[in-house]
Amino acid sequence: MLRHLLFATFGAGIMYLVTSNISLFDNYQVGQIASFVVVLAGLSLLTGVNGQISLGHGAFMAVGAYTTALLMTHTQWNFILELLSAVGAAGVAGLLIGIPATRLKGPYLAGMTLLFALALPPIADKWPNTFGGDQGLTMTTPNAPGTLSPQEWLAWIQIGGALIVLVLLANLLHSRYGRTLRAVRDDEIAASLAGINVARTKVLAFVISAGCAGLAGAFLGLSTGVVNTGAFPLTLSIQLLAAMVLGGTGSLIGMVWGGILLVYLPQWSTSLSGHFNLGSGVSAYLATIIFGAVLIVAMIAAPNGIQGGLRWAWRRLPGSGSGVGGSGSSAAPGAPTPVLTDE
Amino acid sequence: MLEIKDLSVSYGAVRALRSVSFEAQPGSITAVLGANGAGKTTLLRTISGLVRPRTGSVHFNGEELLGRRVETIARQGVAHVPEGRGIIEELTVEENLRLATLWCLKRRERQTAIEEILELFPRLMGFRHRHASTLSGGERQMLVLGRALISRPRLLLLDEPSLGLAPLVTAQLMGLLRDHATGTDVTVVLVEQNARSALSVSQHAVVLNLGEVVVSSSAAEVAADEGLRHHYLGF
Amino acid sequence: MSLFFNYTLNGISNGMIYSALALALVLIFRATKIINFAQGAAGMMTTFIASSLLAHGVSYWWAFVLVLAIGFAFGAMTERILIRPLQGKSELNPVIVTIGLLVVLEGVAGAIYGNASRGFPAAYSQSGLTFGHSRIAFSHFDVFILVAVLVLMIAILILFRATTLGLRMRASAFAGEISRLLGVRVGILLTLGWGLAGIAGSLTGLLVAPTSSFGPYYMDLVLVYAFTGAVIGGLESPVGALIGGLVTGLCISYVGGYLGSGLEPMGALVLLMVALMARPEGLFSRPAARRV
Amino acid sequence: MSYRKSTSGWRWTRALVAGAMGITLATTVLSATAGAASTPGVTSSSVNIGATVPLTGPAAPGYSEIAPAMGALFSWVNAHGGVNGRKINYTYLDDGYNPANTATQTRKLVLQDNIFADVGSLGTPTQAAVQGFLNSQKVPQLFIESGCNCWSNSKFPGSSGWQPPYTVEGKILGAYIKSSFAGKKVGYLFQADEFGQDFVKGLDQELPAASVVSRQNYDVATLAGPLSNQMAALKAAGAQVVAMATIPAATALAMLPAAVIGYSPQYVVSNVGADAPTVGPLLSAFAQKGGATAAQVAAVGGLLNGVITDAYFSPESNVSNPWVQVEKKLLAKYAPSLYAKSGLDGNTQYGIALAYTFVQALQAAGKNLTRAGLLAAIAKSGKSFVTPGFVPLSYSSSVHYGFQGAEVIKLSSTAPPAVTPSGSWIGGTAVSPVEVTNVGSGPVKKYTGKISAPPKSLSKSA
Repeated sequence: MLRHLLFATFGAGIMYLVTSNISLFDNYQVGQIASFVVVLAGLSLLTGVNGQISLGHGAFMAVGAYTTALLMTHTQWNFILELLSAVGAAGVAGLLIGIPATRLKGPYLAGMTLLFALALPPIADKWPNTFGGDQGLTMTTPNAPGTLSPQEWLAWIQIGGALIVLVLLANLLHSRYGRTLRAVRDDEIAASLAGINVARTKVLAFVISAGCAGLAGAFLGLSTGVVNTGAFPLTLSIQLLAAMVLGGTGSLIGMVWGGILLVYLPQWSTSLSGHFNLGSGVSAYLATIIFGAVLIVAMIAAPNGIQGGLRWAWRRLPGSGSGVGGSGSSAAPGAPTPVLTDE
Repeated sequence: MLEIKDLSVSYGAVRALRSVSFEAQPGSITAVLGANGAGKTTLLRTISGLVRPRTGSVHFNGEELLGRRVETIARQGVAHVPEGRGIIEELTVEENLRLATLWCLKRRERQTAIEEILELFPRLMGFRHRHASTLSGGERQMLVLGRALISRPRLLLLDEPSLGLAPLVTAQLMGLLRDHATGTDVTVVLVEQNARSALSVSQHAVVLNLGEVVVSSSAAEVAADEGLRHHYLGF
Repeated sequence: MSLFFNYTLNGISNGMIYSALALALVLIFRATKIINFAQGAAGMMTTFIASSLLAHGVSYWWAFVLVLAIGFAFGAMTERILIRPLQGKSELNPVIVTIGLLVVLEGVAGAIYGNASRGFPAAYSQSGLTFGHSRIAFSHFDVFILVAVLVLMIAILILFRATTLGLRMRASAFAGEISRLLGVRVGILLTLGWGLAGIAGSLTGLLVAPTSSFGPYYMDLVLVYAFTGAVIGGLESPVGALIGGLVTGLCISYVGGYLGSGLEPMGALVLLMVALMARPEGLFSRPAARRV
Repeated sequence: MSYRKSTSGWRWTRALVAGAMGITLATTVLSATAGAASTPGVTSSSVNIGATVPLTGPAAPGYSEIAPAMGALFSWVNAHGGVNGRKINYTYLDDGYNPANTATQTRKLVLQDNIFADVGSLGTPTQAAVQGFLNSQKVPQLFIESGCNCWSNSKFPGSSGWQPPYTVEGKILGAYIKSSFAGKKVGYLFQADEFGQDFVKGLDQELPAASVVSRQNYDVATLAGPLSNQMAALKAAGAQVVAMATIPAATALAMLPAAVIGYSPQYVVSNVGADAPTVGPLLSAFAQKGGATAAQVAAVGGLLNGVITDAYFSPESNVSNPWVQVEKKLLAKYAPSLYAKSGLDGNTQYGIALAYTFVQALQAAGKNLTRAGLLAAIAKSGKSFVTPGFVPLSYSSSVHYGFQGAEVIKLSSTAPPAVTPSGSWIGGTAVSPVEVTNVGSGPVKKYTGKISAPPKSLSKSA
């Protein structure tokens, strides 16, 4: 899948130019966006392509973050290995949730994963000696090469990771397995008649998706430098789902929009609310009001998310063909994604 | 009288109906025939308001139906029995019937009407408090027909009532339909793939092919035209 | 043994509250097939309105009735303004809209009512009932909770089972298109379903506030557990919501009591998984939902 | 088709990563570090400081008042010419008590806004998440609003706490229980985090193990309704004294269900959890029935009456205290909207006192302001800073805790009430002398030093 790779190389080039020309704080934020892209891409695969909803991806992120942090605390493993372990551990967690999930329809699965997101963090709090309690576990990024600043170096690791994940997932979606995933989403009975092992496909989608979340969790832990349970509240899982839909369910490139929104929307809301010259308390709440209002308006104005909206606009451009240089986008704009339905 | 003029319907790029025009008279049955995908179901769904056409008009007794809501059209005496599962499985037989009386009958008249319909279909009598999901195919079709008749419609749209029924049951149904239509001033539009039995009870027939009207004439003429039967009706 | 008794009573009174909000979720799910994540926040908002009414000297019971009416109007408006435009599109979008509404409502409550903690009165005394010489962990107010939720539940059941309005509502929820062909104004009935859910949500808000840290976020966890109860009960059945909520409340109380409060959500998760493994569509799923 | 293609994808990806690494290495030569110029955030006429606090979210009630109250004191300082000619610009950002947000907001303050120091940020998990970052950037993390034992750590020389560590509070209250309720059965109710565990550590040092009959806890993230089970268990264990390390909401959610079952032990509550203006409204509902508008004062008197807690500065109910008078004037003048909404309560008092501590640190650091100079000044003269505290601050080069002493007080309906815009709330009277101890194994002993009065500059011009 050369196209994906060319695209990724192009992306890497752009990111190189960007990261070396922006402030350290912007580097930190770009790295965060990249981390969110990783988890959102996995979620997009699970929900958009395979039709399974998850309101528990924040918990898979916690599994990944704690795995890497524990390895960093107790072992001298190679950094890459420590990150891959996050993918592995979260994948196992995905397996445990994914197996019962195969029998559940949208809202029932939503309920189960929502509880999973709520239930997991207190478990870590139960054993403060192992998981560090409130003070959490420290995570360190290997020293930056040369005189590169730690922020730039970390941003590079995160962007590199995100690009690798995007390329792998894009290849996956364009492979036979990608069609299998979609076939299961569209009609489980037809898929099983066509010889697809529906249950295994669904479990595997969960494992891959959770693995992505695990890596993202480790990445965000690296950003913070400390992992504690407070960073993985229920609201994180819910925001991830919202960002995924806002970016464009089922699209991979749309998840970049989702990541940008997760990082910047709260800040834009805050700075916008700052213009009203209200007291600090009211102003802070106004920011959350703006955040929520954007969610509502965006869903009504651009029902297929930002990527869907862009694709729609692209097709309206005079003389444009149908092929857009997106990687692995699957859901046709306008095609409803049956997820939270019982019918 | 139902007058359909120049009706065209598209689903995206697919044109389901092309400039369809015909009339259906009260007190008679008009059969709409044609192969799968000829546009028969779309025609009925357009009349009852479920599908918006691109062009054309649908007048019933001089009133334009297009542009009105589905439920408003229903309340003007248009009963549409959709193809396949027209019953509400989660409701009991009696509830299915009662639902259709709510807008047209006074509280006191409803039970009498239900009893009348149950007498018309004695098989349903014993199942009146059962969930409709427990009925057999034939019983379901009786229930659907009964539910359509209970509101005493002026225009009855039937979509494939014989689908999946044994020939004997189909014959019973058709006979019942004929008795009902000719005894009153109701206009019946009967969509059928089973052209033979449809023609046997109809006065008028419209044959559709790929969304266009091929023939619109008396049922007897259509039944007698061997070429037509051979090409479009499959018997 | 006496601890078990106390845990049970506590589980029942919490469970009834989960049942009430689960009922709200079920009413909406039946009507429009979506989960309304803003249901708890709507109850929070109306309870703040009740709090303002009380502060302005309105009597408790007037405020109670008024706020249920406001909850009805708010639910109906939500459906009309925010949910209706999204009909027929992706099923996820309206869910995200309700999440957005949840965030907006919590922000509005925070901005208007601030961060100051405030109390909310209970309808009846919160001292425990006495049997002989011992006071049990069930107060007059808990009795009121039990009665209020059961009255609401029975009223909804009577509406559904014994009135033609309920017949219309059930028909439009189960088979919208067929109902419209039978002359049923489905649109208004879906709105009505949201309105009724609004009443249940407002009632929950009023019942929870006196025994919780009343503020913009006090309904969040109640919603999660109510959702658990609704899912266990089957999402479409009011009776299922009652049983599901009650079972969830009891499970959380026992787990919290015997294993520690941090394990409460894990206990609920295990309960949910066991229930769904036995019945993937909940304990009270409609037989007809499993099509032949 | 797919298997081969995806393996080639793998190979390509590896090549890409290698390429990216190469590029990165190359750039390292280009990005030269800027030479150590002047201290960030400091000019001849200003000093920029920042903080992250919960302004929204479940942790915001009460705590959201602290930073604006600090702002009021800084406004007073700025109105009088600043410190060494420098005006203090204080930026506080909302983190919603989520450590991930704290990490972002703190980096914004440090990397983008170039703050000189992080002052008065709130919370244990939140500040633990940025302790490493701030110290690696050499940004002082001063006067963290948390009583965690973790702020005095030689690994993090730039960090320091301010309020008494929870263990110190636990020891002082534990010693009081031992002497005043000797022989009684004690039960614990604590928040299952650093706060609760540190507090219990202090209690356990003072109380004989045999007297502790039950240890109940709750998880703050899942604190939804009344803590009925915990209270039932404490009752069943026969606890006559219940020592609580609870946040205000949890105090109320514990006392309510206890009252339901007619269980009324002697409550001994940490300073945080016994703030009457915060706990009071939550408890007021207990006495109110449908339709009744029972006076909140009476209601609060009901359940909070007789509760033992501790204080490390004079509470707002003590209106004759000169500090309280000054604080009230200052808040009314420099933060009128906050004063109108919250009035002077434990949180606004806390903010003013903490800000005044920082102002003195700036003064002690002198005209040539550097970060190292500021830390050295606190280590050197922190003990002599003037504060409303009953005991002096205990800063030194190795100790980064603030107050390590308090007095035990009893909330009483006969004491003068605390009057705030939300109503009047139960006040308290001292039942022990001021006592000092430390986080370690040091004894709890009577404090014999003097208690400072507000300086003239403050009392005159405020």
